[in-house]
Amino acid sequence: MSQHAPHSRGLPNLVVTAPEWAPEVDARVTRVGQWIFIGADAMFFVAFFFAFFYLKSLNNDHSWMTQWMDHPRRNGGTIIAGLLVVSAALVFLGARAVAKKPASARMFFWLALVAGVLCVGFQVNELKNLPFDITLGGGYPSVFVGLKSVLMVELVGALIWLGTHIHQASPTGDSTARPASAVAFGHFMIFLAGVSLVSYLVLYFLY
Amino acid sequence: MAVAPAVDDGPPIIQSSERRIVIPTNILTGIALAAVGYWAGAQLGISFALNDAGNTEVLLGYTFASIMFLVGIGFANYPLARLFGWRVTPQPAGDDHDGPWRYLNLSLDHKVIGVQYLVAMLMAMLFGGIGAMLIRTSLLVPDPPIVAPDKYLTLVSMHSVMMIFVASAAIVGPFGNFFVPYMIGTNRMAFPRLEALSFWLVPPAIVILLAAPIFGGFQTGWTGYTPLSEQADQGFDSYIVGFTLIGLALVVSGVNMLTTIIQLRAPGMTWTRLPIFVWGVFSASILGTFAAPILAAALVMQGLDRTVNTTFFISSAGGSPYLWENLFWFFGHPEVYIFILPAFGIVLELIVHFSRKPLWGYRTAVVGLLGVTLLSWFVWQHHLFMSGIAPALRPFFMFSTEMISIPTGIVFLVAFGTMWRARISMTVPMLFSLGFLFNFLIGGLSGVFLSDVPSDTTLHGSYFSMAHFHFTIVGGEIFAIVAAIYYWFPKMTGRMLNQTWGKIHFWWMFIAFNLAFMPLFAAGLLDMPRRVSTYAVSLQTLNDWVSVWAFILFASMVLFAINIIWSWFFTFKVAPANPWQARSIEWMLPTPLGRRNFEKIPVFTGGPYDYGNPSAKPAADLGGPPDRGMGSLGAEPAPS
Amino acid sequence: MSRLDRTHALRLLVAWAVLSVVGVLIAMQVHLPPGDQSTQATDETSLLQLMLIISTPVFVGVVLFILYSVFAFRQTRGAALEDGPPSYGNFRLQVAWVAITAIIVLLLAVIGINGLTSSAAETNFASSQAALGTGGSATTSGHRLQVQVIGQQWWFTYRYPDFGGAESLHLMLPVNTNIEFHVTSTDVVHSFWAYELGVKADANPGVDNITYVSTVRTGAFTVRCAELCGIWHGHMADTNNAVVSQADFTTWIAQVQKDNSDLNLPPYSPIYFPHPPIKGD
Amino acid sequence: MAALLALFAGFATSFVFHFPPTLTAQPTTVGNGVTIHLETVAAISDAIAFPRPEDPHPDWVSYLPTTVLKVPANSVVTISIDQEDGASGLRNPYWAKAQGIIGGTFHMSYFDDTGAPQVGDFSELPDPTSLGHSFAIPDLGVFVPLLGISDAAPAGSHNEITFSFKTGKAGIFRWQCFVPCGAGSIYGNGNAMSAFGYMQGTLVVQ
Repeated sequence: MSQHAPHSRGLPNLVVTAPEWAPEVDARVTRVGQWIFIGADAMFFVAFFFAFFYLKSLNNDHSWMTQWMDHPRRNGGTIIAGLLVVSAALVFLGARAVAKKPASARMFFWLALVAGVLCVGFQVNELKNLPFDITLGGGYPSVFVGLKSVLMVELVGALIWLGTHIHQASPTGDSTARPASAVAFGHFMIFLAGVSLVSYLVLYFLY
Repeated sequence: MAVAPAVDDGPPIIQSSERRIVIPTNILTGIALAAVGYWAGAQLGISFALNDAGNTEVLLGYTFASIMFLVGIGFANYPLARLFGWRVTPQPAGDDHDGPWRYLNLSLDHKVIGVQYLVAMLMAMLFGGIGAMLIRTSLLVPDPPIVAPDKYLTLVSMHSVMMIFVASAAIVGPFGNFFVPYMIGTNRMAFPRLEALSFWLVPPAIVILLAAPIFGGFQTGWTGYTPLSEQADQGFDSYIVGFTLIGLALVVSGVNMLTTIIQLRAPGMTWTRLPIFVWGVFSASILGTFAAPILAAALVMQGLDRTVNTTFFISSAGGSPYLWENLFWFFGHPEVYIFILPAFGIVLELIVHFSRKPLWGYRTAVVGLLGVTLLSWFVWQHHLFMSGIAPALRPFFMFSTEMISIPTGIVFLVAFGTMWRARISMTVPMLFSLGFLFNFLIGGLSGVFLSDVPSDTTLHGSYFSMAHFHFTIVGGEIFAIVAAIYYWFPKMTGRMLNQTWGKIHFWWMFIAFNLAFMPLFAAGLLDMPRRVSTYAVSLQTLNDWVSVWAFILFASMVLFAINIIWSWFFTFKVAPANPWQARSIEWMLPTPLGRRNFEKIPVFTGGPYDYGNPSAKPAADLGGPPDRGMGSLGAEPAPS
Repeated sequence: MSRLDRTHALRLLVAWAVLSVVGVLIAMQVHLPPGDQSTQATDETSLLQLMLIISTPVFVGVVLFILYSVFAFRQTRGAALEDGPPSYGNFRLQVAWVAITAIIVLLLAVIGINGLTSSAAETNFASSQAALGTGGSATTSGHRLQVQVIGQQWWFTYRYPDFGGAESLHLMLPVNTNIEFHVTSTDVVHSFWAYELGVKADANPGVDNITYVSTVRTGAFTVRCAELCGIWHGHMADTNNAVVSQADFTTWIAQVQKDNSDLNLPPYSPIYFPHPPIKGD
Repeated sequence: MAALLALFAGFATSFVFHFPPTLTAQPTTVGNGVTIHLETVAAISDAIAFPRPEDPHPDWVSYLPTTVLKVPANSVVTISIDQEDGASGLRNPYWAKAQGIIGGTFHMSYFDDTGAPQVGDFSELPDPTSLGHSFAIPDLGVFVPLLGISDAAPAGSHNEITFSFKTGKAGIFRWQCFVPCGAGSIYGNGNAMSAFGYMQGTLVVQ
């Protein structure tokens, strides 16, 4: 055990870190880990899509959509899904640019953050004024609320994560040193956008 | 005690730029913040509850408490630093503290995490065991003047859920985290923060589960079937949050393990040289990573049903109990192979080292483990043969279930091939491994009885199936865990467990276990259903016999605990570096282990099991020149 | 394969053959439930018997091998540890083992599926219909005596749609009759388990779970709940049920109809969707 | 730390081994056999005959004073119940019929929909939705529906239901209410219905 970096003191330096990576190892680990994590998260949403089609096929007590007065409000859904797609695309562009042009990456990330926050806002609004009364039950309303809310929660988490990347994309940040993490985050955002597109299709067109 | 003693490298260098206010994060701040979090969540729930069932505040309280606990432990520091751009000073894996205190802090050292897991799991096992003792006490008499039936069902539920926690994390957690990096030759895990998270999610889960009685407990068993769970009081919210936390722990530890094993193998550690234990952890991690999210989603649905009045599982409002049964068992069946696959790995590993022969049919064994991993996704409805879900599919699930006995049989074949004409030394770990083979054989054969629909019609939901899975989990996995503790304890803690008491423990536990659980097959055949607080008077003798032997079994575990505590804290003789004279790499390292696993990344030059092969090179070359490609893993952190 | 291998293998084989024969002979003496009160029960008894007989040699073989190797392949005491012969596997042996296990598995599966498909055709159709909530086949399946089993916390009641939906606390069945159970629940998931009849079917709210039994012998039988259903799950058992002669059944059902005459029971339905008032909540 | 563990252990013990007190039947003043007086309330806090102030769940529906009843074997047990709770309605109208009691009828003084007091003997309640609770001992085949108090009845009044049944050999039998009158999801068999000592009990015959 020859020499040793300084022990951490003070709030910023309390952060416990492991030995530094060589960039190429970092890239490989992050890539593999990201795909495994996305796979696990996909299984999480698969359960909700299964619930959708299973309850729809059972239609117990003919209550799949009894509480349904008018059709789902597609406009709101379109805006939400579209904003998430835009945000994911911006993150992906930024992640690709982060190694060479951190400044433009920063801009992309900021725009993506704005789009994401808007998306969350619209989503909250949609959940606040549902076109049906959830307390009356029904299969479709249950899946609608469940799927939309878990997707929104994951998006909020992703936006906080995006915040870290915004800062790390600054010249002093280390995204330039660890572009792999930014790229991995980009892939995760694209995955979320994909889920939102599928749920958009399912919830607004296949009920 | 200290796994990795302090490395004396002079006082830490503190640069002036780093002299800032110190806000320590440790388990105390964690507990404090958890209390605050519970209060905040409960207030939020009270103000925003959509019904007055009282579940919203409890659920939010538990959730906030868990999150704030993690924040208090220190998991927020790194994200915050990244978010606000505080400088992140590199520091060797591990933390500032030495001695016991470092085990109560956030540590990214996989050795520390392994020991943390070991202790936590043993304590959880104690809680679950006490539950089992109370259950057997209540069953001493056929009618319930000892424990009221609702309390009895709460005991059953908490015992089962607690033991499921233990079973799903007690091998990959302690031994996987501790030894996989050594076995594949890396200084750290791929995602140490996720690894630490996978441990620190467990204590809140255990505490939240133990808190269930405060809200009246829950009577649903570990399956939590709806609509029975919809009737349960706030006690059931412990089930939801606790199980979700364990599910998350399975996912993050799985992501970390898989990535580590795929990407961080040292030079020469080819897939065909991977120790069989690592293969077991690998396959179990696959299942944990991709099955646990299903459970998490299903539990989210339960939570929504209880708080915002959705009706996922209420058949008179468009939901269906079948939805829960499908989702739960789609997770639940892979789950039981999460229990047993690493146990296979441990047992095969130990049988090799104590037979002093190469692992017979290594590739076949790997195929067997991966075969179980694959098949376990296609059998979940054998838990639902009687439920009326898609009866047309029952032949398929019957067949796929029985298919699993093929790869399981392979494991037995490999064990036998290894023991054939071997030089077996009957050490304590070997005894427990052979005990595993015996118990798991009975568990497996009784499983075949349950796999055919006609015979399952009589046995389903009876004590027969209960005895079956206790033979596979207690007689199987727990025996493997005990074997692994006896085997690896010297390397983990630097102390040898008392072997004489170990042998006594084995015979005591083995005999008591079989005498306690064998009669339960008979009880099941004599139409005694599971989870009953009462039973036919004619079965009292049998149940009393079972209870008495269950108490004796518990006593054997107490003996084990005493052995552990005594050998760990009250014997001061450092264990030899390689007490078993095994070939695998972890035994080539000194005891106690250094804080860094390897000064130079080892180059693996041979398999770990080349016993009796004169031409075989040692498993690894520890002193070799660091390979450039992977060497950067072992290089000192660049001072920033 | 060396001479030493052969001697060990020979000893093991002989011992295994002898002990297996003994074990099988013992296994054949074991009397297993659920008995012979219905054809289904008879099938299950014989299947359990068969499985016991098949698994005996496996059990004997494994235990024998463990004991033999523990004693025969022992490390010499006291001496320094020595290694065994380095054999890395035997491909043909592995293939053979897998083939044998596969054959046994196939055998078991065939037996099980065969036992299942005896009445499978309409069973599957019927209760897959029922699982969809339509309960379509409740009346379409020929001249079976239909009995509805209603699980509720914590008692089973039985309705006889062929007799005006008369409802009873106990289950009486005529002998030598094909019976079609329609199992459903009004609250949580129960499981209707007529032990001696070899019948078990989950009672789910909103589901008409159909199962069949053909009674062949008169006598009493026990009905239990086999799925955790709450505080009194263990007490949800009734021994006052019987398979009786046709004449006795006729008189009994007439009495039940008379007792029910002044009750205003709901019309018979394959499923009941409860909408009870919510109280204290 | 040790104190915390002790606290936890104490709580756990009191939780696990808590058992309601036993009520022994009194000899009847007229005729032979024994009698038991019970009260059913919508919330324990507004009990009249048997207040239970220290109960942890004052807002739960419950039988009072306790639900562990001790009666002699092979004798006639008369139970009179003050029914002060309103109607919850039956899920299975089959339970509107009285069973397993002496004479097949139970005596009831009650208030009709107009609030006028009435008295009579009944073998079943014509309107299944009018049930407040029920008293059932499944293993003895005893079942008695309890009419819910009419909304028009004067405040603080109760329906009084009296019935008798024979006990056989000694043993411990569960008894329960079959009207889903607890909370917890639309299935209404939550808290008081799934907790021992409220709408559930045992009949100790010895």
